[in-house]
Amino acid sequence: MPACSSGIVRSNKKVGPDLWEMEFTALALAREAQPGQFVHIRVGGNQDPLLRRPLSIYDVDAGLITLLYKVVGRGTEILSLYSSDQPLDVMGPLGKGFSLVQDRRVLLVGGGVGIAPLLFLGRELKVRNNKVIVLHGAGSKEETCSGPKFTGLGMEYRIATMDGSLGFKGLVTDLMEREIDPKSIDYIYTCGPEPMMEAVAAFAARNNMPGELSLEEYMACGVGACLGCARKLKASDPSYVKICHDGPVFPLDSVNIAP
Amino acid sequence: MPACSSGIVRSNKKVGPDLWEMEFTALALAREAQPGQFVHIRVGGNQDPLLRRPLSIYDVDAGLITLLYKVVGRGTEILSLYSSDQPLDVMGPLGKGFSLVQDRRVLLVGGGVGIAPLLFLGRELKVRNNKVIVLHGAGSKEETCSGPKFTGLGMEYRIATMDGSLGFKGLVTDLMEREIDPKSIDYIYTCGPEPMMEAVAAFAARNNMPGELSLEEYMACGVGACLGCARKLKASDPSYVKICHDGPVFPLDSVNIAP
Amino acid sequence: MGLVDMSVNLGGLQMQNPVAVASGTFGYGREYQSYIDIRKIGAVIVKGTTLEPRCGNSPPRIYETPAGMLNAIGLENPGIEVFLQEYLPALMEEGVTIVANIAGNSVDEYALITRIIDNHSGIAAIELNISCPNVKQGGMQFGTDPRLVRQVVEAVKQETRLPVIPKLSPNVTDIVSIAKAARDGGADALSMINTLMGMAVDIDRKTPVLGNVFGGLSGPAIKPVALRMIYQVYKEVNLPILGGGGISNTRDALEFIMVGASAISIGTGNFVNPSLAQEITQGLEKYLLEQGLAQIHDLVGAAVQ
Amino acid sequence: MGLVDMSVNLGGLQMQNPVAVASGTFGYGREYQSYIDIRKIGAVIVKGTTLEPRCGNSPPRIYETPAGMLNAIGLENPGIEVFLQEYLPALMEEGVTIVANIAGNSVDEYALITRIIDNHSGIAAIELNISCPNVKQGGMQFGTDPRLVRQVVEAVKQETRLPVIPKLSPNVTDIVSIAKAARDGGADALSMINTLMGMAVDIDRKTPVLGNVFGGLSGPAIKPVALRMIYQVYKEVNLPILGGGGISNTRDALEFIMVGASAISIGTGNFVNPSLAQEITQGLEKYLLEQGLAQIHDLVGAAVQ
Ligand SMILES: Cc1cc2nc3c(=O)[nH]c(=O)nc-3n(C[C@H](O)[C@H](O)[C@H](O)COP(=O)(O)OP(=O)(O)OC[C@H]3O[C@@H](n4cnc5c(N)ncnc54)[C@H](O)[C@@H]3O)c2cc1C
Ligand SMILES: Cc1cc2nc3c(=O)[nH]c(=O)nc-3n(C[C@H](O)[C@H](O)[C@H](O)COP(=O)(O)OP(=O)(O)OC[C@H]3O[C@@H](n4cnc5c(N)ncnc54)[C@H](O)[C@@H]3O)c2cc1C
Ligand SMILES: Cc1cc2nc3c(=O)[nH]c(=O)nc-3n(C[C@H](O)[C@H](O)[C@H](O)COP(=O)(O)O)c2cc1C
Ligand SMILES: Cc1cc2nc3c(=O)[nH]c(=O)nc-3n(C[C@H](O)[C@H](O)[C@H](O)COP(=O)(O)O)c2cc1C
Ligand code: FES
Ligand code: FES
Repeated sequence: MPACSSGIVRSNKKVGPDLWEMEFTALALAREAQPGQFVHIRVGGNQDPLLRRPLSIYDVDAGLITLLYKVVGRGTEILSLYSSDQPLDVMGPLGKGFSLVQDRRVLLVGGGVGIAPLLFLGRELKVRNNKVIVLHGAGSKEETCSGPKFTGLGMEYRIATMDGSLGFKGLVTDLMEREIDPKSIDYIYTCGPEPMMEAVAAFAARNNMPGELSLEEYMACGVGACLGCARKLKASDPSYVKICHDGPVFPLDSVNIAP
Repeated sequence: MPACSSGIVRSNKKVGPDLWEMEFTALALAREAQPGQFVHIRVGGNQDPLLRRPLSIYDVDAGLITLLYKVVGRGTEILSLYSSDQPLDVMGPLGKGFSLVQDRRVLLVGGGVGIAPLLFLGRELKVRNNKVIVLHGAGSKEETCSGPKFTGLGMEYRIATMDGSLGFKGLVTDLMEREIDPKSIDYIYTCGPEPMMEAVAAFAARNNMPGELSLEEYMACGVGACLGCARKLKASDPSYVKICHDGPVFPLDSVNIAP
Repeated sequence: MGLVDMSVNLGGLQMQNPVAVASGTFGYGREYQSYIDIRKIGAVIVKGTTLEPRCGNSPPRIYETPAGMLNAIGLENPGIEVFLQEYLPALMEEGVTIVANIAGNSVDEYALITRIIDNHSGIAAIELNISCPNVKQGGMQFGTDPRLVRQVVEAVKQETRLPVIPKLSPNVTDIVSIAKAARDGGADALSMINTLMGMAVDIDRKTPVLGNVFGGLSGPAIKPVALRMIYQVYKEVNLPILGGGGISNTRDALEFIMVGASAISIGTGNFVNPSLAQEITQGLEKYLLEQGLAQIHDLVGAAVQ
Repeated sequence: MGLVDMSVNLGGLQMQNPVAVASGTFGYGREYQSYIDIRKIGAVIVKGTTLEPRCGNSPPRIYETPAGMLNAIGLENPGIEVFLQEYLPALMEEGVTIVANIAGNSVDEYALITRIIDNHSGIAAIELNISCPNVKQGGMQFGTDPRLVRQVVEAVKQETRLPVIPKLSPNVTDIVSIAKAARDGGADALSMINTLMGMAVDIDRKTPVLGNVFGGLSGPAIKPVALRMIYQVYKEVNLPILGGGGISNTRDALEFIMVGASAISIGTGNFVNPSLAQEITQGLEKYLLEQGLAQIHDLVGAAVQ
């Protein structure tokens, strides 16, 4: 059962340009977390910024939860100032995570910091005897700190950088189209900028491949109480899903990203 | 000329229960500061807390400004989290400080953290060939960190603690009444809780002794622009002074503290 | 408990303690069940309900502002029938004091929803949302015109013996005249305040942030306005007040009580700290003990001059 | 400067750039002289001035609230004659664009102050404070009643050729009708918004914090309300708007411009950062350059749908 806990920060370090990795302990949270779920963090203790900030669970290992986050505004900036042993006001685990396939050939496609939920996912997929290929799109080499973590867990990790400083030069979806033989993949998971996920969804649809993606919306409550994080998965849908409660993970084919 | 500068914190350490001492450099500020003046500090960088916090100048020595502050709320709490080398957004020096007498026998009476402006004052009074006796009222021994600083500058420092853990047991004004021979004093300066300053003012009036005190009010601008820190010095006064601009220091006999 | 009496009778609504959770911020109770013992909450005011189901406004629906947030949910709800059949029973099982929050397009619709609720058991009181600024047909016009306020309250009162608590909009020139109109219509208590109407701009896209353009401002930012309006109404109108707007700790709750609120409601604060209602209840109890007061009522209006 | 045109003509008030400092937050200009080059400010709107001197409200006059502050200064000022004789000359010497802000107890008093100003040189425009919530006799009633707004503006317009800029109170049900009344009275531009009426409680002393009980809420907390009102008025009323309320950085300023403000004013932000007006002017200029826009006017109302 998710809860509001006082985690304890174990480390918080810069791992790339504006990119930070935080480790904290929160036992119940670590025990229950599923890949694709998120935590909801109160940064600072003042009235501004007021609302919690949602962050995906990047990894869970032996009671230690890891986050990978990009400093994009005040909330994440304050988070980057946390130091070891400081308490962390964290709710979670929240949302519906990825379904975990077994004995398959799986492709993970992550864009930017959207790589975050895919590490924990990959870890659990490896446990379930899947063959896992990870494609990661980043701006440049400096943003690819997660690479060794994926390979360390026995996944194949390929990188596309916009500036060509590492791996394929260009979009990760171009790398995908070029190097991935659809027949070699049974299932796709993706998280990242929406145009990227749209290209992944199109690739999956073309090749009749099932899969899942993870969406974002502004959030207030994080638990389905405020109806704030509403979104129509397809323009034709009669009603709105709540990203925090019905997602953030949805089947690839349930979503029509282009507005 | 006062300015808004980016000071650099050099040290920030706990020196008593809820009592902190911060050293920072800010050259122009240090050059111009006069005893009794204050600085106006923006704590944190968010919209809450919003307003600057006024703090007296505790000491100035060789370009280094020292503050002595009590953590009483969110602003001062955030201030206590600053660490060395961090920039400090500070306006000042502000207000009208103490007038500096020469070749006199001077009594300084400070209550609690009201001792802060009296150290810098004592330093400058010593330079002007005054004999300086300091009476400091505190809750307990733990709050008397400033003692050695006064004695180190050649002042006579006597302490009254409420719990008797150091020096006289009781109110500093009782210590004053008991131990200070009015005839041995030419001038009194005081800063602290208003009831204490009231007793000092009464003592001075009784003995026909001139002196000055330092007042506090909530402040917004700190420069006389908002008219927020208004106060009638005497109930019969037709108009309000502005503590930040006309003070915080006023002649003892210009103020009628009891409402 | 025991030493101090925390219970409150808010115009007929019996609450075990003065801390309610505000409509639209606590879902239907179950969403926060693993964060707080909902049976310990004074009253759970459920999400605003309309006669027919509503799918709500297009996103973005929420946005953070300095010490506050904007929301333009647009009264998304399953309609009164589905609420009573499918959502209410689970909440009733918990033994919680449940307050319905209703909104209608017309006086008749308010009356009709009320009749439906009155024929059903499990609801302890009805909060009338005459102030939701989000749905063009759903409130604004009622809450800002004293005559309409009176009409709606009268119509609703005729349909039920449950306590009727109009929730006042702060987006008015003269809150006292609105409160008086509600009283004259027969209101049993007043709930105040709802959100201030506001907006935000996405300067990168050069458009309003919210899909609905305007939204309701809530959270600590509006606390001074809420306190002021409650103070004004408490002085002039002899009805118990359920006060809220930006409450985020026990000290805030005490401010509301001292300007005249007999009970308080927590809205945005739940998002920040899901167990806030419980923490404030405990904080108030501790305060009463420390002050040697026997009941919360002794503090109501203490700061009103 | 040079590459982009930052100048603004606000209903006849010629400003070198669109950034003004708001009345009551910048004294008479000289207080902040060592923090900012006041000659670079678009317009300095001086402290509200009345016919007779006023000593203001009893303290406490200000109090911090979440992302905002309350003030109840009570229009302390030396009176219009002393202002013109003793304060104005020093400011004029700086070559600053000076806007007077006036408040009166009656329509006649507004007219009389205006006549006095009009007989004097050095003032570039008159901002009418019809909205100060602090002084019972000093504004509230004018700013919340469309007929009175129109009357005051008409009376003032008859006394001067200077641009007349009524400053609207946000404490109203329908800001558009107030704005239209101001326009019908002959206003040259609109200034909005003044403070929201609020209060705070000192729970330890069980009294209101402010000596005056109520005060005006300003600062970032009110920004969403200010933006919403300017948006509404911009759509309906064809007058240039001087927009403000909680502006604390260039992004905020852009929000105001995009909902329809031709120029902006900085109030509480000056207390937090005395050189904010200059920083925002530079920030806006940089933004225009980056966006390839020739003048600030191209952005006005860009987010209004
Ligand atoms: C389910 C979920 C999982 C996420 N996982 C990660 C992650 O693992 N790593 C990571 O770096 N980021 C993640 N994000 C995005 C992250 O929540 C935002 O970057 C963060 O909240 C920005 O906060 P800020 O205060 O720094 O920025 P702000 O100053 O508030 O805003 C900067 C930008 O961040 C976005 N943003 C702000 N608040 C929210 C919010 N409540 N919800 C969504 N977006 C917001 C907006 O686009 C805004 O323009 C996730 C978001 C969601 C919804
Ligand atoms: C000229 C002057 C010099 C001062 N010098 C010192 C000093 O050297 N050391 C020291 O510890 N304190 C000093 N103070 C008091 C200090 O400013 C307050 O304790 C501080 O602002 C509290 O801020 P906070 O956010 O921690 O507390 P808050 O949470 O804001 O409030 C706690 C209490 O502090 C007081 N306070 C809050 N804001 C202000 C304000 N703007 N001005 C005055 N009082 C306020 C109020 O009584 C309030 O109840 C001085 C005050 C003035 C006016
Ligand atoms: C997301 C959200 C949804 C809300 N929905 C409703 C509603 O359906 N009916 C209603 O009367 N008030 C609704 N409100 C208003 C709150 O009940 C409350 O009156 C307001 O937010 C002020 O209190 P606060 O500052 O504590 O949040 C909603 C507020 C928020 C933030
Ligand atoms: C301390 C203070 C004094 C003020 N005095 C006046 C005044 O004399 N006349 C007036 O029209 N507005 C006055 N105002 C209102 C401001 O000019 C401004 O309209 C308001 O504060 C909103 O802007 P802000 O949020 O940027 O401060 C005052 C505001 C403050 C904070
Ligand atoms: S964030 Fe509240 S419903 Fe999703
Ligand atoms: S704090 Fe503004 S006048 Fe003193």
